[in-house]
Amino acid sequence: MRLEGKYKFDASQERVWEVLTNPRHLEKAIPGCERLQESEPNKYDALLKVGIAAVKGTFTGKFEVADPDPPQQYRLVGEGSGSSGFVKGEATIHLTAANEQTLVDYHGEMQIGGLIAGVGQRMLGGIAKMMLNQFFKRMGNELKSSK
Amino acid sequence: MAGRRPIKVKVNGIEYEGYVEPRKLLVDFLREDLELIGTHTGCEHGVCGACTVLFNGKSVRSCLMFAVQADGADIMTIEGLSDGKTLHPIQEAFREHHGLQCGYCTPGMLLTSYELLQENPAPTEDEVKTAVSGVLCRCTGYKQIVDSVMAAADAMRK
Amino acid sequence: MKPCAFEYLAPGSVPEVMDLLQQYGDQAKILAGGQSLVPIMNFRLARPEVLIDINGLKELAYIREEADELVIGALTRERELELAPLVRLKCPLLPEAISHIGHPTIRNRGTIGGSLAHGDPSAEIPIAIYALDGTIRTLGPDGESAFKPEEFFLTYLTTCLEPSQIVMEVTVPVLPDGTGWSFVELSRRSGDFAIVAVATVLFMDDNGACTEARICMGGVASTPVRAKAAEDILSGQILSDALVAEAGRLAVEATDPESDYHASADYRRAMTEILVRKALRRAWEKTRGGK
Amino acid sequence: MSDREKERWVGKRYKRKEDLRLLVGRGKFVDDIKLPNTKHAAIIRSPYPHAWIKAIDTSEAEKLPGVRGVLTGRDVAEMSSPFAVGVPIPPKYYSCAVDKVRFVGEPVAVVVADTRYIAEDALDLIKVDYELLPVVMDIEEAAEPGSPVLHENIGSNIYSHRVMKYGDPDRAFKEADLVVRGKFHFPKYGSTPIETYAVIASYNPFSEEFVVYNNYQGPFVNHSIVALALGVPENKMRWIVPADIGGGFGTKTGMYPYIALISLAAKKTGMTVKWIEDRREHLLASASGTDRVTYMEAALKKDGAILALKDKAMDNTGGYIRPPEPGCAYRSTGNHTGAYNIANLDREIMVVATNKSLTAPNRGYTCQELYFSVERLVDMAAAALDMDPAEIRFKNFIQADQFPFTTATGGIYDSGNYQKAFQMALDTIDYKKWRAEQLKAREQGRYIGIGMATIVDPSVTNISYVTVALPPELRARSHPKSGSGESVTIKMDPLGKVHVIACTNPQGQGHDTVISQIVADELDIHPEDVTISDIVDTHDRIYTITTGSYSSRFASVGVNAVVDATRKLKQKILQIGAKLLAVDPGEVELKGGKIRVKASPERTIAVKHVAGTAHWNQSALPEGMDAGLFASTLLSMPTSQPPDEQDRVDSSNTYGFCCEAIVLEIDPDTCEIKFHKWASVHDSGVILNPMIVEGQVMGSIAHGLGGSLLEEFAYDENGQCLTASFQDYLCPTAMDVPDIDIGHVQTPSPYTALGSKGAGEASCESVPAALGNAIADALAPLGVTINELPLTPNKIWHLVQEAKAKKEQAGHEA
Repeated sequence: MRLEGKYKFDASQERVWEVLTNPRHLEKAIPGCERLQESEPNKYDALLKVGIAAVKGTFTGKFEVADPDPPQQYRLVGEGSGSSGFVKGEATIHLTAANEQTLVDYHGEMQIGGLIAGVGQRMLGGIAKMMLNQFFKRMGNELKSSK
Repeated sequence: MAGRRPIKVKVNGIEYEGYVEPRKLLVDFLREDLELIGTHTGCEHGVCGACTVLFNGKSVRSCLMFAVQADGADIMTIEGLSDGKTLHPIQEAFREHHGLQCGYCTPGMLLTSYELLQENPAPTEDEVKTAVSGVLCRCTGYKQIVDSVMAAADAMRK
Repeated sequence: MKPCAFEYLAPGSVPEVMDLLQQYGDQAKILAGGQSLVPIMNFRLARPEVLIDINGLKELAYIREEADELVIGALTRERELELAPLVRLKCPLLPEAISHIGHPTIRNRGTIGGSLAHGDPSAEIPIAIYALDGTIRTLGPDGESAFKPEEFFLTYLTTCLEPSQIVMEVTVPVLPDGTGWSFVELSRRSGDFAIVAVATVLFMDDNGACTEARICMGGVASTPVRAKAAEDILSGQILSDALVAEAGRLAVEATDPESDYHASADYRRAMTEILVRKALRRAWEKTRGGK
Repeated sequence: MSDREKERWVGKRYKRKEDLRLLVGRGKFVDDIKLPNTKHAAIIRSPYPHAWIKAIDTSEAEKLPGVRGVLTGRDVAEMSSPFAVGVPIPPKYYSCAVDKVRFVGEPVAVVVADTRYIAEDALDLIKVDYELLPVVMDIEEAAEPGSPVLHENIGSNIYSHRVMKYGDPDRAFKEADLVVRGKFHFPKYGSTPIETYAVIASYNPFSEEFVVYNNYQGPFVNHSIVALALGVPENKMRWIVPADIGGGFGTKTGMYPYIALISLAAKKTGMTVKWIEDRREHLLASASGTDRVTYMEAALKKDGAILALKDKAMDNTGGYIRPPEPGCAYRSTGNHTGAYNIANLDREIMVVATNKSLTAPNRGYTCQELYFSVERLVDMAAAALDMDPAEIRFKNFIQADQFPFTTATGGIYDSGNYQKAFQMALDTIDYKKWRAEQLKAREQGRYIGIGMATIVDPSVTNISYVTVALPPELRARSHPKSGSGESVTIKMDPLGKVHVIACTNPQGQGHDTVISQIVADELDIHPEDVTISDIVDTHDRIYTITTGSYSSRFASVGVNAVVDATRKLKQKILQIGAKLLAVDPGEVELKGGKIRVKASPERTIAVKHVAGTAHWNQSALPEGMDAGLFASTLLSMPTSQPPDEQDRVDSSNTYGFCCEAIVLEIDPDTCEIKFHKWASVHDSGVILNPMIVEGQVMGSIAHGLGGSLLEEFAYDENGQCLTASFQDYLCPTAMDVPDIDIGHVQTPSPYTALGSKGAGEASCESVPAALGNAIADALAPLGVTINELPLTPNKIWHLVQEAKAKKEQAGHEA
């Protein structure tokens, strides 16, 4: 599944970079994230409880902020698995300043597998997109509240 | 772990009492606890219709109900369609028109047809197709099933 | 494919339901018709710890006419709504929409409240209720609330219902005589989830002009959506083929479809235009006395 | 003899015996069997398409109350050996992944518990640590060097590769006026019977014997293969298949790995273990037909005569290959040139591995793949020559006076009248009228299409064809294989009633009924006086390696066996009767329940008296005759011979004919399909029970239609199966199958006792081609290429958009 999109933040590029790569903010912004622990620099173990309606799954996984080139670009590499399946993905996240704002665009690939892929293909694409939007929205809130 | 619950249910006119774990699907209860093996399991997600039974007179997927929900209910399964001596006219029509091959979907087909003919004693062919489209059959290609139900409707009106 | 263990509770009254929901929060799920919930429990995608079975609450199953509204209890079965003479007479769009849900056997169990609470963006009842501008009445610890469909459906399988709230009833305005309506659906097989479904309602004045048009589309976004721009160009107009065609085109702008295995986003967009036109023509026909 | 004719039961719409149990809920399926002390198995399956298994931790699962044991790949590797398969380098295919998984859904471990519910709870507690590997999903990519290799011991993803020439195709292509080419992609779909796989296994460690109830489609070759894999002699691997199987269609020949797996679970836990495959398991990991990429060329003369075919076919058997594969690639050998008199064929075959689920024969067993290419290409040739697609078929048909006809590849077509049958189909749809309608419709922007396919339907495979997978020199090193045997025992009780013991193992084809009709005719009794036991029990049935219900064997070899055994019994009855009447056996006949002297019909003795004598007064029997009254037969078809050195083989023993003629219309907006006319004409020889044949034909049409328009095991590029529920794997419903006019031509087969042949698979083979041709014909004005299935509205719409865009661009450029 291809992931692609843009999001605009009302903050400077440095601020956005700081928040986007900060585990404290990540923990709050990642939908369903219950726990996030740095295992080594830029690498994190995560526990996610993701629920859409009655479908709830616990995922354990790890992700990495790879090849950071502050404040312009990094790769987000992650994977997680639980009883309802697994998610694995990688995206390049690019930041550019646009006047007072910062434009974040991302593109990457995500694999969803196991039970949810086999019996839930109908809504997977939409739900993945929705969760990404949720993530960026919450990041926007983090930016505001941590000013 | 949730405990077993008592249930009382009437199936094909006979009262049964038993204890079931709440998660036990109605189809498993019928087959395992009551040994009414005429009801078949085909998909366990409500698509194939093989497990169709009549629940208080209405067709339901017995894989999408829990046995506990049947407490106090009146259920009819394939075993209850005939009087025990002669075939019900629907069964007779299915035999006459070769409305079954392997027989696995047949309980669902018969009970679905039975409900249809109760509600609509003179259906059109399209109405029959619509009604039985909720039960999958991999053997017949459906033509002879539709013929059977049409013939059964005729026979039951007479 | 057997469900995980759960605690089963079958309360005998609405207040009891409220108490249980307060007690168990989001560990609990309401079991109504179960036609969406039980399959995902069997797949073990859903693993509720507690099931609150409301099927015993007969007081939630009713269809009444009050003033200019149909008032429908949440536990009313889809099949009952489909066949009820009152509904067929006063709000024929609803039975027509319901006839596209699964198969009669599924509709024997499925409930109107369950379908709304499930919030599937391809499901027929939400699309119809939105087109009919119905109201969804809920009950929670803070009392009753009423939501319009545009407030109620948030995104995929997500409504504004809190875990402690339940849908109590739905009201839909009775359609005045001469109102045009339609429900059209495109799916892989009959009974399958809609690739695109469209419900329309056209209110007409005595001069044959359209006073208000409602076009609601399913399967093309994260919730059912209204084609506002298309509705606007029809309102206040004498309908014409050109207007209907234009409405179809505009309707696509309100969609944000995803691709899945069965249909690409492009196909869904193209079909939106075609189905909206078809649905409008059908509704328009009815305003002119067509069947 | 008019009385006699009236009394004939064969050919009548005789109502089925089976129905009296199936209609009332008294069928006997495997899941209906309750044995003492039975525990239930659930299988944990790989969510990954390709990965090393680094570790499996079952300790938490084993602690769960109610769990009786867990079997992992390590146990399986210790307790069994890989399944044998007839390819040069067999992959190490066990019933459970050992160190690596190769498709999503592959079994990784089995839990045995008191209930299925608990067993599934335990699956959640098993932790498997995987190391992911790159996947290969595309057939052609899989065959390329450098693609991820699934089986290290093979070293590439090619299981089987052969190049074969029949006649002189090179010369034919040189002499051709025209060569047409196409590339075709046939999808992966399966028949998904409504009853899934079911196994109940037990093991007695003292007698070292397995007893396994299952719904496999016969003992077939796989009984031997499972016994070999489990390291027991075949007589200690007892298989019992009850009277009823809820649909098979070939899919259930793919279940034997589970027979092995559950047997091992029983052996390890010491319990009787029941496993009922659930629908998700079935869709992920049971068996499908083969998906195939074909490059095909035809060499033609200007007049439409097809001189030669060149066929490069690449079959995908998924993560492993297992018997009867690589039959997929070789099964059609004898009928590879279809209904046409084509003397030359150039064949290249490749069977490859990808990270998809595994295959098995699927109703039609790769004839649908073959004919989709052949029949599309014939239509393309007609278009290139500006010929009518019906005309080019008539031009190339084998003529009615040429039977028995030996094909370039060694098939011996027993009988047929293809012209007559095809003409019947065209007349039924009013072909000329619809061609005229089509022209008018095109002017109005409507897409009407007329599609046809004319195919030869092989039945009763000759087991030897699989050995074509080995080149002649390798083949010569092993024992030759051949045959298609079937057995029947018939006995008469002391009161003259008849019981037939068969091992044809039906899945709804009504064998009990037809057997009773045949026996009734032969013995001049009523079918009600015949009872039948048609099950598999490897201990108490007589069978061979070929026994089972697959490749539409019953109406040919099954009937031969029934007739042969019955006639033997009749001979005995006549002999005893003659002795009791004190005449020579040649002087008596059997009629109306009596043996009578032909010359003086008043001298009779009741059959019942003869039967009584055989049982009660054995000393009165003719000298040398066995006591009692029974006869047995186990016979093969005489044409079942091993392949020759040129790889020619009569891969099946009878060959029916089938043609479809379809008129459909594609909605220009939604690209949905509506049918106007559909004629399906069949020649399956003499019809034994028209009602049953009609049911078989309708069923096979529905399967063909499903595979063409609805069904597909779809995978994403990462190897995930997207169709693991019936909400996404779409079987046709009653509303999807249109009205169809079925017609019959009956040219009796000279090789079968009653002139009958198989009837259950033909339309599976022809419908995909005919629908492809009809859709291509409908969209011909747009220049749309149809070379793949399933043709969903979404797919057709995209093809139309592409074609329109291309046209527009060409218009701009011009």
